[in-house]
Amino acid sequence: MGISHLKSVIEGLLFASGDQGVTVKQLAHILNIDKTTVKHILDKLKFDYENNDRGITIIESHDIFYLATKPEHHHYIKQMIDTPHATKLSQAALETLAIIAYLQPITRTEIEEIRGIKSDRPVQTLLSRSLIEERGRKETVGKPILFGTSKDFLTYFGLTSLEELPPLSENIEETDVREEADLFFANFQKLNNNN
Amino acid sequence: MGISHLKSVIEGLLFASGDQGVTVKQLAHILNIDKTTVKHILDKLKFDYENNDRGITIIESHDIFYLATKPEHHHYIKQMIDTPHATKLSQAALETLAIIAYLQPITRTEIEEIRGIKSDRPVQTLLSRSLIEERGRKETVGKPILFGTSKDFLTYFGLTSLEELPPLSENIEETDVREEADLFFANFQKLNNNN
Amino acid sequence: MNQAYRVKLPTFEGPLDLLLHLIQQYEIDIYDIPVADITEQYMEYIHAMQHLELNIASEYLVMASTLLALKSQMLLPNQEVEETEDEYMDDPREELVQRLLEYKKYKEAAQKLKDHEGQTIYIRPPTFINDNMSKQKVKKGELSIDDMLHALGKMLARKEWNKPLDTKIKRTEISVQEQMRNVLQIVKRTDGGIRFDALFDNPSRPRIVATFIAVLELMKKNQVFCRQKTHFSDLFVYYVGGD
Repeated sequence: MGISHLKSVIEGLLFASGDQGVTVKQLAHILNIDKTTVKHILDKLKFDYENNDRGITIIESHDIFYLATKPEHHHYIKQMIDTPHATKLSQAALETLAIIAYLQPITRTEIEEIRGIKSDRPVQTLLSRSLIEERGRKETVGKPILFGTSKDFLTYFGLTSLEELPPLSENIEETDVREEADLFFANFQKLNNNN
Repeated sequence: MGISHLKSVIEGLLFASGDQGVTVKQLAHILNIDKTTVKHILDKLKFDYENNDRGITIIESHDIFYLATKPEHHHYIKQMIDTPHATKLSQAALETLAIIAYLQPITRTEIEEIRGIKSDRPVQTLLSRSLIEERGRKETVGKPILFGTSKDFLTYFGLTSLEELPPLSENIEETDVREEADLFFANFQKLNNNN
Repeated sequence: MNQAYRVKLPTFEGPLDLLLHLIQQYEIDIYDIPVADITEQYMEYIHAMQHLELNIASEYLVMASTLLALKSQMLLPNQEVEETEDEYMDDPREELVQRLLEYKKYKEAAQKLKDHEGQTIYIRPPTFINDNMSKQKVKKGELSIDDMLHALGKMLARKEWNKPLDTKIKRTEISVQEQMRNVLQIVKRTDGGIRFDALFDNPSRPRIVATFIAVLELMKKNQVFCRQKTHFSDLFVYYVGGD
């Protein structure tokens, strides 16, 4: 595989790695080439991205490489995020919100356990959109922050109280499991029938 | 702002919009330029991405543009991202999807006329896998739901736009059956001639 | 949910598919179908299915009667008339041929799509700029709870991150995928369905959620379905069976 092909695959891998990023070791492994070549190609890519007709760049943190937008374009990107089309919550944010709504108060780590994926971004989004808020700290190691839904959450979903939610939510300790399961399903059915 | 600067900002915006994508209208609004210029720059970007040292490309689904990896790199990216054995589509689902892809927007009854068999289940499967989505209602008796393909349809099959769908097989002369089919074919032919 | 009971004829996607199969098998010219022969073959197939006590989709029976009607039409005396171009237009088979050709076109297109399956293109989630992002208040009723539940369901279909060598992410102990397999296994084992709440044997929070989402997802995938005899009575989960 020639250098330009390698470069294209590495750009694709960097792109697809998203927020998780990718290490030199991983790239070397996937492409079956040595780390020095990977580093060399990353340098080439970085150089390409410096050109002022390019809008992306490579950032490196703790040996993990990510693609990112250029800081000088943040003004435009912020504008895009603020336009109506983009205000729709992402799939990740919706998932996270559903989990928080059902299981509040809940820590980020607990959310991540359920989603099976890092969730700091969606939590951040939900916080910034005032859909969730901090609810004190959990009395465990590290005293992690607990999150719950906010008043705006109710407004957003056109609810008058949390009780109107398909509740796996607040009374989980007291509710017996069976009852809860029935409730879940009753709600799910209701939703289904609405379709 | 010169063309190369515009190009860089548009690349950054496409990148930042992620799986939400961005429309020509939005880009024109954010950059305060006319839509024709935006389209022109998108074409330039697409052209750049065709170079074989590039690993990203632009895909378009229903007038929304997204940055994406190239289909030919799927093998490498799969090694990095674990796609938990996404069950392959059944024959019924594939047939239904093909009909929707070529004749969209189309109602379930119209699909069933072509397949000669009830198709509620494959339609349901395709909806739940987000390969198709509702595209309004048909203005006939009962106002049936119209279905069309989604962006996930394109990404699932490694297509960058609906125009990349393979042309339907010949013996088209007889197709007085559906106007749409003819229309589609005319488009494919046009495309083919352009290549 | 009654489609769960409708048994599909093996390997055929409906009467048109079966007819195309017969046409191919006997190397028949699609524009000149020997109606009597093909009707006989078709009926044989239907009878075999009936013999096996398989529930035949009504569309197959409708086609059977269409074929029988065609057959008798073809036997009418005006068949003696020499076949001319004009005659072709009045061919009683014309409509069926058109339907077969139309269906065939999309069946072939489906095959082409199938060849593309797995050539996945990846798109990344949107980027957010954390620094001084303005708090964007949301508008009433922009989204429904339905959307939220839908997102939960979709969560499973999503590609999961293959834990890289140096990741700091702790993997979930109860994955929904795993729970889906568990639920499916339990439901498969019980012929008469299983009480919905019996699936929630382990009352831990993450497991309840995982199980709930698992059932939801299995329903969406048409692998299980749920029945409730009357309102507020116990719910039962049933296995749908092969796709």
